Amino acid sequence: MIEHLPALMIAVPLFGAFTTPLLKKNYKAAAVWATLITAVTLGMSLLLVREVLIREIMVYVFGADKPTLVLPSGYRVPIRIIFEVDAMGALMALSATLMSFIGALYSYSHVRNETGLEKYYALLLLLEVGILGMVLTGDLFNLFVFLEIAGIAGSALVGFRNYRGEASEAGIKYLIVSSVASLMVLFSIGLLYGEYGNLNIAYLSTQIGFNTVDIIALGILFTSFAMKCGSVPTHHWVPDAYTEVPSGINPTLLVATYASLYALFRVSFSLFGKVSSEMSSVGWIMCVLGVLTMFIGVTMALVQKDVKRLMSYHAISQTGYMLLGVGVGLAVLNDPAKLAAFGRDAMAGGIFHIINHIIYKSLLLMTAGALFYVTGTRNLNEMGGLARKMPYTTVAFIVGAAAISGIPPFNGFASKFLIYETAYQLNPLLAIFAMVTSVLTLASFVKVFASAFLGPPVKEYENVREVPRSMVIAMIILAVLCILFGLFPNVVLDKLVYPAVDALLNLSGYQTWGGVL
Amino acid sequence: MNNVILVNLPFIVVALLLAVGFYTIGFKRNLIKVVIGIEILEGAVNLFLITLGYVKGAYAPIYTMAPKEAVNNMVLPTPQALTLTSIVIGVAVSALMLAFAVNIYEHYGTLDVTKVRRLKG
Amino acid sequence: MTTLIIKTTTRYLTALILTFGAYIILHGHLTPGGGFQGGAVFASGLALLIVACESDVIRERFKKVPLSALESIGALGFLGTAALGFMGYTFFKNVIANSGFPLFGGRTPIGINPGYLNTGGTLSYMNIFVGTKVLAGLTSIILVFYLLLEVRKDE
Amino acid sequence: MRKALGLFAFIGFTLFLLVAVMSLRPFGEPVHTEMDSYFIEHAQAEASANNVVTSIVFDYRGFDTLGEATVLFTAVAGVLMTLRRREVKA
Repeated sequence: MIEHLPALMIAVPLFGAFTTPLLKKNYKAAAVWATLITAVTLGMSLLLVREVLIREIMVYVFGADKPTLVLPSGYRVPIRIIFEVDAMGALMALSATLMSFIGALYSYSHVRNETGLEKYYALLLLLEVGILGMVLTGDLFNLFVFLEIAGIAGSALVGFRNYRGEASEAGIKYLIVSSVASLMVLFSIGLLYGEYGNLNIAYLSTQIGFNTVDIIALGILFTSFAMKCGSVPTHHWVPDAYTEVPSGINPTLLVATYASLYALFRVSFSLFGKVSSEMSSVGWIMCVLGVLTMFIGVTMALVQKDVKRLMSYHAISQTGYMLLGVGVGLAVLNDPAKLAAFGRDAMAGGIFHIINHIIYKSLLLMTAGALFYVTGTRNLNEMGGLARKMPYTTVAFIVGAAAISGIPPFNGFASKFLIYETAYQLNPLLAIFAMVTSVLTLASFVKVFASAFLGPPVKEYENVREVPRSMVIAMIILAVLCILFGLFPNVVLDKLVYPAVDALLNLSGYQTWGGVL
Repeated sequence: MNNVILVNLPFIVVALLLAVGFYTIGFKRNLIKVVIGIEILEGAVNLFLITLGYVKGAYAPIYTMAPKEAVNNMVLPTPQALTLTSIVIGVAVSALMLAFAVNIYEHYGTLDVTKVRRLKG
Repeated sequence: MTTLIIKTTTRYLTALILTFGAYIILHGHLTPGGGFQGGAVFASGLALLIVACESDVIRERFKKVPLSALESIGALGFLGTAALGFMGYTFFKNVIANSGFPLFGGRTPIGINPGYLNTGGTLSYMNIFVGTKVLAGLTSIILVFYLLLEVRKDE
Repeated sequence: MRKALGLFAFIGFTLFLLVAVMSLRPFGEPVHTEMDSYFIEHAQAEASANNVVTSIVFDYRGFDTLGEATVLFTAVAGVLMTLRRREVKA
């Protein structure tokens, strides 16, 4: 049964999503059912990670006689949809399932007073399905379909609070951005199909010769995925969407954003990996985009009054670190000496930062949701003195803020340090910008802490109490993960991150479907 | 040159349609018109996929009651299947966008994107 | 919108449109069409029915139709048919095709043929499930927009 | 100023798109058809369908169709959720 795992990763949450709307009468049952399904999926993704670490690449061919029958007998080209799971995809799948579980747990209390909850949980599961499909697939058109699922489910959830006009506004903004981006992805898939007559990423990567059509397709793919992961020229949808979405969805929506980043990496390293010498300029573009993203994000964050909006701008700025880290790796891809010296470590920093950022930013956004839950406002100027009233939330916030600012014993430090060190070796200027951003981040979070948790207690909030148990548990799990990842970064790096980096760099393994040929 | 344009006319129409779609999204202020712009993009991409599958002088890829010449002379079927998928996705996206537009009109009383901007900064 | 012309046309056309939709769904593996297209035709017939009646009548009539459940059932059936492949093969393996199974399991002759309905294997089952799902989904979208319009008119 | 800049970018993008489609292979003469000819040759034997497109939609690329059905399901859930009766939190 273990060889069917990649297909079950999609089928099980999909089954959950299709059955959840039937529980219309009883929202509690829907919540419990969704939590159960996400927990089962989390267990399966742990199994998947273990399996992938042993086999390096897991291949699943849909509709063939055997799961590993990539090519039909006597044929040179793959014809069916193939799931190709390597360590990078498994890592993203693990974060997606973990964050969906945390989000479902947190939502149980957070949105219990709202209506339409059976749809909410169904859409949460569908968002998870979309991300899982994007990170596991080895087929370009399949990637497009799951990109659309994630985009539609995400934007519907952004507009969940339909009694607020801002929510619908943020929702349609996100939907317009994601549908334009995915239509352009489809256009470039069409270009590649017209040129090479196939849709399989691994097969296409052996054929690509970097003529005009390929360059144009690469440009459109790069722009579209950068647009969807909130990189700088088109980052305007990020703060709106993250602010308006219910906090229980924030973790999953973050992973959805980074699934686009994953697709960007997959396009750069696998689809166009054969032409690595031309890709170094793309790597430089990625580095510069990363620096711009982190700097503009953090400067916009400094002036915000709304606590969730402030954190959303920090999410933009942290995306810059990931682009920088992986961009450094891409820039030296065709130079084995430099790649071994610092390129591989830079990529490890960038990818490790994805996980770390997903964990601590979810934690922070969830504490912001907790503040909203008890006070009913997100304006920092109206809060104050909540530290005494909400001890668990305060501790969770401190852990998250320390992690995002890169203070040593927490997980943000481990990945940021790797990025500084390696970016310095490519160009010192890049590292300096990254460090300045980090200092500004710290300043901004000190401000939040002072105005929300410290200071004189505000009269209206005299009777507030700690948030309900399920929200506390969800936050504590993430806080513990923050500390564990910070204390033992080497374990995570060796077990999860370096295999993922090697999987991205191992093009020949990807092209032969893990050697099943 | 003239010949190249005439032969590739479907592809050029696709490019122009894409341009029209982007113009509508970028320069129109009414939200419904923006939705129409996305629909135009959708149509352009679907048209592109279908034109990729065309083979000169070939028949539809269906064996039921087909003429004798159709055997081994059929247009490429994959783009048609992809287009089918993409059409349904387009319907889904536009339905959701119109639902959001209804909600926005309820709250703000207008569909002008320059006036519907509470979320700023 | 409920003029005499629309009402009379609807009375004669709806049955034809619904039959045509069912035909397209059932013959998806033989002629142009399939579950999605047939479901859309079927839903357009129902849409004609919706716009031709007063909203109170529509509300009363569709209260008993479990559209949401129908959609879930269609989707689950599709998923279940695909999961049949887990029995020894892979997800989405067409296990019924050419197997001699009494319903849709007949053997398709190779080459040009007049088309036999009892073929297609899981394809035909999937067509039916997807058709159900699409007609329920599109009808509920149309219904919710239409009822919204009527509510606005009252206020 | 801003509008002029936008117009300039728009014209540039249009030219880019024209270059993209002009550099593609000529219309109606596909070069690599290995995948599609496999479908045309084997659809009747493997998928038991006279309609090759249906055999691709539900068999060879059936998983895409599951995704497509899911997209429609998602959109219906989203529309019903967005237009549900508005109730401000109690």
